[in-house]
Amino acid sequence: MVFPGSNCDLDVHHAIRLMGQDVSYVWHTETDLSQYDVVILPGGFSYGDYLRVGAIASYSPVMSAIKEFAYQGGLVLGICNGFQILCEAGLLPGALRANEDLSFHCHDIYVRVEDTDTPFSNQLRTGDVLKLPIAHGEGNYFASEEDMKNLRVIFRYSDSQGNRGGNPNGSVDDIAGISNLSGNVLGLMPHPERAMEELLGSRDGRGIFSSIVAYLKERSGISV
Amino acid sequence: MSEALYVEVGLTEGEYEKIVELLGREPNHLELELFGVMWSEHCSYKSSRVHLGLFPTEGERVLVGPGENAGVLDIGDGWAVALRAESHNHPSAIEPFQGAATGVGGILRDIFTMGARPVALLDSLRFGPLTYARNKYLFRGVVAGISHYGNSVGVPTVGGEVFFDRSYQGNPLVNVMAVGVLRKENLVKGQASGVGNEILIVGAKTGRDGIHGASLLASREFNEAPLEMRPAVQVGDPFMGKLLIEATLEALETGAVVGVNDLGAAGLTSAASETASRAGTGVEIDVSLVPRREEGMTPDEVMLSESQERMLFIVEQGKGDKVREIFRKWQLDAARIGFVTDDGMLRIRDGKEVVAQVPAAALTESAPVYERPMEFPKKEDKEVSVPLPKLPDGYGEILRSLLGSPNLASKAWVYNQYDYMVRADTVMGPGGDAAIIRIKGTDKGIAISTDGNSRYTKIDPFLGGAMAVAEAARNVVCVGGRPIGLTNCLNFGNPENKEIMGQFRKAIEGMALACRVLGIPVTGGNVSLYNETQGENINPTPLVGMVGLLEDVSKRVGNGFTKSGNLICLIGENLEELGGSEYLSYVYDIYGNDLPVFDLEREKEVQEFCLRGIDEGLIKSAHDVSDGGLAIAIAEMIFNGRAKGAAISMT
Amino acid sequence: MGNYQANLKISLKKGVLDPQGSATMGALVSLGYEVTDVRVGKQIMVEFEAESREEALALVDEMAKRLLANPVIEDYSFMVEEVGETK
Amino acid sequence: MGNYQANLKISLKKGVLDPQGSATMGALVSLGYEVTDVRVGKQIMVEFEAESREEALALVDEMAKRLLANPVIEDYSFMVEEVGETK
Repeated sequence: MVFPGSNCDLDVHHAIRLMGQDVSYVWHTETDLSQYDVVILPGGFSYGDYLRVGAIASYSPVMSAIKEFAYQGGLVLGICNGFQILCEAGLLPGALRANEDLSFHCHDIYVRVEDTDTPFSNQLRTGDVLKLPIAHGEGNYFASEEDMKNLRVIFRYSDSQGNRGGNPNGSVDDIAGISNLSGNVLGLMPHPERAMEELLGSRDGRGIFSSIVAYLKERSGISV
Repeated sequence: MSEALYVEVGLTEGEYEKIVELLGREPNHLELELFGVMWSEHCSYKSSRVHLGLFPTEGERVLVGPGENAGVLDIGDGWAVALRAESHNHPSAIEPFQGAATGVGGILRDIFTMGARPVALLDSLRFGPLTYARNKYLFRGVVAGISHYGNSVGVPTVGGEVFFDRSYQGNPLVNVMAVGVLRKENLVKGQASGVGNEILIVGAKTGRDGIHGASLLASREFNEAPLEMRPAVQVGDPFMGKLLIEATLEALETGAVVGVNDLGAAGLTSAASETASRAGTGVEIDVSLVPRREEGMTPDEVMLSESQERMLFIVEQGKGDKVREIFRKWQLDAARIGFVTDDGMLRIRDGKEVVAQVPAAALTESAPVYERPMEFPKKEDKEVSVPLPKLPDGYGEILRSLLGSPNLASKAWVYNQYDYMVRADTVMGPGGDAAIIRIKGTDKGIAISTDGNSRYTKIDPFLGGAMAVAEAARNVVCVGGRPIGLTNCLNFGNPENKEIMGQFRKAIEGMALACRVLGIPVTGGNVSLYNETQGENINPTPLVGMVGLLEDVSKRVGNGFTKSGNLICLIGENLEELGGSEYLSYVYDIYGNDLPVFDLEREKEVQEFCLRGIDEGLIKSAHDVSDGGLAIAIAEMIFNGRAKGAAISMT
Repeated sequence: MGNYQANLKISLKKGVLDPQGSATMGALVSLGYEVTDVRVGKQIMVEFEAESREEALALVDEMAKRLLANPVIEDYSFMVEEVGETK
Repeated sequence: MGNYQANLKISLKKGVLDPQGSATMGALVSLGYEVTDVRVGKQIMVEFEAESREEALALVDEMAKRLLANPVIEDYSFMVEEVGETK
């Protein structure tokens, strides 16, 4: 998806090409997503993140098509700003607040894989530690008790050994990435598309994209 | 015309008389303001132009040299890079966040106005000592402003430097550099060619931001900025900046765009007059057609406004609608405000009435060129050399305190606030000797570094200028990049002061010599004068932004030790010399008198040796010995590398 | 048709940590002020047209619920006043 | 000693570009509301101690000038009320 102000659409497009899959840019006024298997909302500053991160983008014309797409079981992945938009649009519970130290964070972090029973993590093992970069100013995830019942924690911030710790923004329960209960909508703050090549410092992001490819292949029974 | 009027727009009596002579009549009030802003120091370079001619600007890679919005260099296989540096010192001293943010916005526009996709930003910052609350406020505000604009607009901030020195008290320096990449066939210049072609203003609406901002503000000393200029602070909108990049690059693909120019200092006035004079044509515009953000704006205000995120497009006759359609998709204004003429005039209408009419070249080319008096401190009056303090016996303690000093300590607190990875092309980010950006679809990498040691240029402007170029080149070489061109920001004090003009002249002579010996062309840059507060001038600070090329980016090397057991060797001698060192300044608060020995031919050999060693895979990592000297350089290689320590023999 | 001006106050719900509030409090205390609590929120002014005061109140409430406030973590309150006929 | 609560409104000065205001207005218009202007600013609640109401007013003004508002591009206004004796 490309919203006015999206920046990482280019990086996600490149990552999918690296996985040998077809991918196209979809402008935010599009209303028909039937031809796609996965819809990815990339990182960036949609609408300048004005008023609230993701708030204005969550009313883009394409959002009702994305809600329908997700309702039908299509895969929806929200990365960084994409995760913020999915929360504002109500596709995922909770909200992203300003980082606890109020400053923008751009550096590598570690996440521990908590749940591999999803289209986005089936090629990983519970307890795996992924080194992924983050680049955000509002990644401090909040969820009320009520919200906690409507989500599954997929990734948690950790140290390099996978123990609790390494939380860069004050996110509740060290949450880095969650999915809805049925697991077909995932939102996470770290950028897997920036960790696809050793040249850039890590390949750990491939675990998420290869899980998507494997899930689609197995679901449709044809070689993708 | 009463003296008050032309003095109020910053002109001298002599300059006013020259205007009357050029026009053959007295200028009306608007015409006077046009000259006032275009003949200001910031826009006309009137005190520096005669010296800038010393720079070597030729080279077989140079596609566009000084005089355009940015310089452009050929990097082979049909690819080219655009580069430019700009200073936003005065606005940042008034409002650090917006001053720095609009500096980033402006330098990016200079890049994509050439048809290049911006791929990297660097910021070179200088403040007074952090012991003063005001300097901490300025430092925090500037970093937040750069982070706010750069991150939101989606261009990675991959490097730069931060330096603290008492000479910048009350007068911070905010220099920003941007680099873009383009296919050679997409190059477009800032020229209003083709009589009858349409002139469009695109991007944000025009308001009263920064009226008399950059031009007059930057041409006055710091404490003279009258209060009423303060509310006119320019505010940047990075979201609109991002839309402007995408819309401009998409519009250029239509082939209907003949010329593009950024609206920076002096806004519409400079964009209209420069595009006309570069093409040798004239321009006629109607200010009533300019989309506005505020009511009741006068023609003067529209012509002088420095509202951000605006560009001037020159489009083939009849194809304006095609371009406007693209801008509408990106939710941006694009209004036809005039057309190209052949009479060389800048004619401004307000509806039907002609409110100003002056030869475009008079504004851009006929500003007076001053050979201001200069004074060079002779060697002997500096002979009274300061006796070097007794060297301490325990060095461990000294090394530990130096490693913690603001100038040498890690700058991670700064660059972790910048998104240096967006666009997934940053092969080497901040913290290395130079940043490296790869070009997808090729093996090429671009190495970029900014450098400038103002203590050296204070002690000896000539050698200091040469060393600024050499150090920037050395940093690029240390990652395996061959230096191919540079841009610069020349930050100096008040040009009406003989000693300052002497520093300016000598620094440029030194830089020019180093460029010739090292074979590196100057592709353009920026001059910032009047960096003076209450009679105190800053150290002469020539900031060099160097671009280097790696034909095969996989051959790059970092500046951290890679494996224990590797040999550590020093290329070049390490002599007993402390002049201008961080040690003297940090521990004793003195600069010292003499610079380290510097030999350009030797420098060239050291750089060639290093490049070949890296190319042949012999050198696994490399780091230049600069601020803090050998001990600091080795410590940094340990911190940045995987080894735990280093054994060094001093014999 | 009347021209109305709404002034909304949007603040974080009780129990939701307010990073900006605590950072601002820390700064005020370090400047020597005896401050016991600080909350930072948004205030938004909206000028809009409505048939009547009732409709205006309803419209502002709707704007707040749909866009201006995030119901998950924010509370909102507002005042509305007429600012003269639309010309 | 009295316990006071100040409510400050901080908004951009007239003429200073408000990108957040215009983006919010654009969104409201696209949602179908007839909005003619939107300004987004900050509101800050500060609880603090002061000897008297006069001193409280002076303290809040000082806090605003030194930290809470940026005098170059922002204007501020505030109300102060006593909220009971410090226990």
